[in-house]
Amino acid sequence: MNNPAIALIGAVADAIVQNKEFLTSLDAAIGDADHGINLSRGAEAVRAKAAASPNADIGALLKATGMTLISTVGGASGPLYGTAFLRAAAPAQGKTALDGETVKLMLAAAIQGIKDRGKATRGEKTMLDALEPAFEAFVQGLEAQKPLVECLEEATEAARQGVEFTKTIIATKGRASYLGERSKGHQDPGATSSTIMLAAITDFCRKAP
Amino acid sequence: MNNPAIALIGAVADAIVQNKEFLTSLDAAIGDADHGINLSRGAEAVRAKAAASPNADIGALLKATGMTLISTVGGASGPLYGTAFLRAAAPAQGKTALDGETVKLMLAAAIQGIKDRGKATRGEKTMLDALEPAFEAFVQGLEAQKPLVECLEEATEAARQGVEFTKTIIATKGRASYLGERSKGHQDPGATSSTIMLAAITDFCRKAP
Amino acid sequence: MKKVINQAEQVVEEMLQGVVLAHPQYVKRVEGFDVIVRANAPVAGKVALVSGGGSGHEPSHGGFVGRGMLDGAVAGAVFTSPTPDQVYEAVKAVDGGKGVLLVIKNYTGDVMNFDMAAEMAEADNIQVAKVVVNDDVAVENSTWTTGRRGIAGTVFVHKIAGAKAETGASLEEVKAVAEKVIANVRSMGMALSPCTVPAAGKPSFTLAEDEVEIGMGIHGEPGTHRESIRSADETAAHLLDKILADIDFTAGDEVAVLINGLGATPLMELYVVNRKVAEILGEKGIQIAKTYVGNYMTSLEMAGFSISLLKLDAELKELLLAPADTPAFVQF
Amino acid sequence: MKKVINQAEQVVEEMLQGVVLAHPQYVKRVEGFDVIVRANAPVAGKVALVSGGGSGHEPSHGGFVGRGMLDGAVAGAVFTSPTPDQVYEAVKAVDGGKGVLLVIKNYTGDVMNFDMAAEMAEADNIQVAKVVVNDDVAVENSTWTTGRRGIAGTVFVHKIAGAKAETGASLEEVKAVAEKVIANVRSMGMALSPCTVPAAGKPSFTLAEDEVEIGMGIHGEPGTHRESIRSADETAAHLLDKILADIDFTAGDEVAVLINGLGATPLMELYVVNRKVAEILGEKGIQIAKTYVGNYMTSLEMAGFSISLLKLDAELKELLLAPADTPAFVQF
Ligand SMILES: Nc1ncnc2c1ncn2[C@@H]1O[C@H](COP(=O)(O)OP(=O)(O)O)[C@@H](O)[C@H]1O
Ligand SMILES: Nc1ncnc2c1ncn2[C@@H]1O[C@H](COP(=O)(O)OP(=O)(O)O)[C@@H](O)[C@H]1O
Ligand SMILES: [Mg+2]
Ligand SMILES: [Mg+2]
Ligand SMILES: [Mg+2]
Ligand SMILES: [Mg+2]
Repeated sequence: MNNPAIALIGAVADAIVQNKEFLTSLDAAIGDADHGINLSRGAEAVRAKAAASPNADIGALLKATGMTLISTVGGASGPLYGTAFLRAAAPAQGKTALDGETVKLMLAAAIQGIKDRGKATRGEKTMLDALEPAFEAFVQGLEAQKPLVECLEEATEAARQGVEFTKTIIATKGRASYLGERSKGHQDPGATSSTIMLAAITDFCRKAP
Repeated sequence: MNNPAIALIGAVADAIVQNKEFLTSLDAAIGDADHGINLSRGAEAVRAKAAASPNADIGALLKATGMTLISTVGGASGPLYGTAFLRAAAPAQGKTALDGETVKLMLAAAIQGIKDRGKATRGEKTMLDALEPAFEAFVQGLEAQKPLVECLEEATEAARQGVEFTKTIIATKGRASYLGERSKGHQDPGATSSTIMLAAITDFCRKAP
Repeated sequence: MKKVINQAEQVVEEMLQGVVLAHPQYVKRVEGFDVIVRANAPVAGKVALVSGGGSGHEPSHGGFVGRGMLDGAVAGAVFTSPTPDQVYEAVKAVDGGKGVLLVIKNYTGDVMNFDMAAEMAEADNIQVAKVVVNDDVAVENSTWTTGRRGIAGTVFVHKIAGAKAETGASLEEVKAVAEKVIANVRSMGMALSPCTVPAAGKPSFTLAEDEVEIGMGIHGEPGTHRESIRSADETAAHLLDKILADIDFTAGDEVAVLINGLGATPLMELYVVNRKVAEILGEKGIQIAKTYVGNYMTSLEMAGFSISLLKLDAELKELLLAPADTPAFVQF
Repeated sequence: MKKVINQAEQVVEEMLQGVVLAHPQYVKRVEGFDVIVRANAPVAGKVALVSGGGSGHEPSHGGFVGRGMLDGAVAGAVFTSPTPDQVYEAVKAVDGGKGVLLVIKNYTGDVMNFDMAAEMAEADNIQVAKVVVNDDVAVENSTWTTGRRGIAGTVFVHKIAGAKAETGASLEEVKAVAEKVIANVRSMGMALSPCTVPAAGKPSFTLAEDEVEIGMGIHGEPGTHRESIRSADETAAHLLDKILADIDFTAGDEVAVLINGLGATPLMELYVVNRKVAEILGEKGIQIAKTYVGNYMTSLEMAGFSISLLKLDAELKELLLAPADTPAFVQF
């Protein structure tokens, strides 16, 4: 298991599983109390899958991850994150290491995948409210020629602020939208899980040799 | 409503209704939590019935009371108390006042009615454990030529002791019998309601002009 | 107490009105009484079946009034046996000239009230027979008790005796098959939570968060003992063991299974129980001819379940599998 | 959490095993998948119906697999939409050559997962059509939401589209009648108590002793608002008002009524509700062609209920009253 991409997947999976109850409790407030459970089930499956077929090709690994998420998570987040990983796989096809430019393409593709699948836009209290600001911060960092880890750190920070922002708005997509005004004051579970994943990636890259 | 028998019926009904929750809670412990509810329903019906057809004939009044109990109380206590009142009606047939000897016959008939209907004997943790000792005390008082009120007071006291005794034994009749050993330590609801009725009668007679 | 009711005193009356309004093709009310009978009662040339008991066990018994099961059901106050006059009205309303079988659950109150009703009907020259169901193995059947309680196994009596009556059998024959069911059916239940009689307003007992009541009756009466909650498989095995120890089930025997919910237990959990029950019976070589899973004999909103096992012979099997068409039990 | 289960992770698997063991005459398992199909699937020459969703709504949807209703049901994790591969397997297992109709409840997850499954099946040249049920009037259908939720009214879609498919109708025809049901069915619910997702281990919300949640969904999602508990009549009138305000029901219209229990509410209370619903409809001159009362679309052990009203025309009425034979819905 010397493949760093697999180790990264493992680190992200760990972060999700550690936050299982937290994410579920967020979903209990404005959804159906399963977001952490769903993602943890997916994370365990992804980890097992990655470990079983160590693949140096990051694109192939991400594709397998996306497929696994689609077939194990269910709910809204399964197809959304699954599609995101499938789409992120394309720019990483055949690669065994990633540079900032590729990561940018991957993030852009992932976000577009979520939009295509979920038909949401920013400001509707979904994972997009974390991911789009994160992407923008990442691109700014890249343009300012900051190192990859720093770009990721700034992206994560932007995602965190996005999560804070979700507390101030009404949900208009997903299950929380049924709540109308009552969804205000609560942070979006999906935006939170996106941020947790970004933070885990950032952390991993920061500590990477 | 100058008929004292009707006033007596009313006093007994009051006592039952006042003890509705208490009797129900006793039944909750070793039965099905309805004894007070059942008897109160019957007591209200009996009161209404007696008020509607004021009848100087105590026998007729008791018969109506028994019929009303049978058709409104249900459960085990309905047929038992109903039969008891029907049987007690016979010696009182055509009477407008009662002497000790008649009351003795009435009590004996009532108890025999309960035994015929319920096939229980003393010591099985039923209303008989209050009523039979009460009857014996009443007869002793009569034989000692005590006044009727005093006989009733001693009967009530014996019934109270009978209730205490039911705490020490296992039920072998009625719903509490399903509990086996677990019925020990609890007083029998039916023995308690019998005692409450006796006490109300005693009280009424004591205060009677 | 949190219930969807109006006044506690009106709940049985309003329920009965709701039942008749919902199922006019199946049932009608005997006006002035808490009695529901088939829409086409009395059915001429057929033995009629009447059952009943306290309310709070829905769909028992009103839900089983219809072709192939009961002709009439009498609803007492919640958990309280109905009075004789009510049962008597039911008997009068359903008698089609071939007599009436009373299916009674073995509780002192039910037995006494139905007995008195039978006496009243016999005085009218209506032929009446009675059977008393006592399937609950939780309660030891020793000489010092009133015998076993009647619980969910009663539904098998309704079904099979009802099917027999539909064949045009005589009162004696219908009674005999009902008694055969009673001789061959055993049940046992457990509860996870209490229930609240509307007029009482509070639960009749409490259980700790990790505690269950084993051998629970269907009226909130305490069971045989309390214990810490165990897995569904262990609980199912425990109850089934008691049932299998009581009656001689052997390899090759055919049985019907009823996994009965007491009210608040999700169907999901009842099916988890059924999985284990079927597994154990399979291991023992006992054949399952038919399984029912659902709320048949409830105890208001109590959480818990019971298992009933009925040993079948050719006659019982044929009658069990015969069609039935009632509000709560429909079978082709 | 007090449940009759083994491990929370195994509950769906064990339930499905229990269902198949209980009802082998009705259903079989698609091995390796959380999919239940008719015992005789695929039925040649008939459009097949597949529905599903998260588990925890039993008897929805597996209980409605059988003649006259569904051909297949897909069980997701508790309250979680099933994944596309599971739905795809169901479609493959039931397709009898005339195409498959997917009956989807309107939740983002269900819509996306079923869509992906449809794409997979179409790539195999299986004809697939989809309808999305959105009967819950609690949720305003404004442009800024994902639309209404699908709740208990879905059962009418299963029943009527299932009956249509049984006539040999084409996929377009079956889809059209399903859409007609969807256009004419409205529901609204309320809850008295929360429920606990087994894997979560604790209730998803809490309600005070005198508080209820109005407009409750079927996944423990909060409703529109909380209020003090009111009488059954007031509550029924309130929910029915919302339904009647949403769709044009007029005197002389014929409707079907479903008083659906969410899990822990006794049938007694559901009938008390039905009494009021029938009374109000009667006052308005709306004819009730058929009433269903019971647990059809539950939310684990949640206490509460929903009312669904379906406006009928001659076609819908005939199909609603057509026979059905499934584990949880049998009708002559
Ligand atoms: N249309 C959508 N587009 C983007 N994200 C969405 C959409 N709908 C829901 N989500 C995200 O999915 C999260 C909920 O995921 P999850 O709880 O797993 O699914 P479900 O709502 O089916 O239970 C929400 O917090 C939100 O971030
Ligand atoms: N066979 C019997 N003989 C005499 N009394 C009995 C018998 N069975 C029960 N009882 C009395 O009836 C009481 C219970 O009455 P109640 O709660 O109204 O009826 P149920 O048990 O049907 O709910 C018991 O406490 C007991 O005193
Ligand atoms: Mg969720
Ligand atoms: Mg009692
Ligand atoms: Mg009782
Ligand atoms: Mg979900």
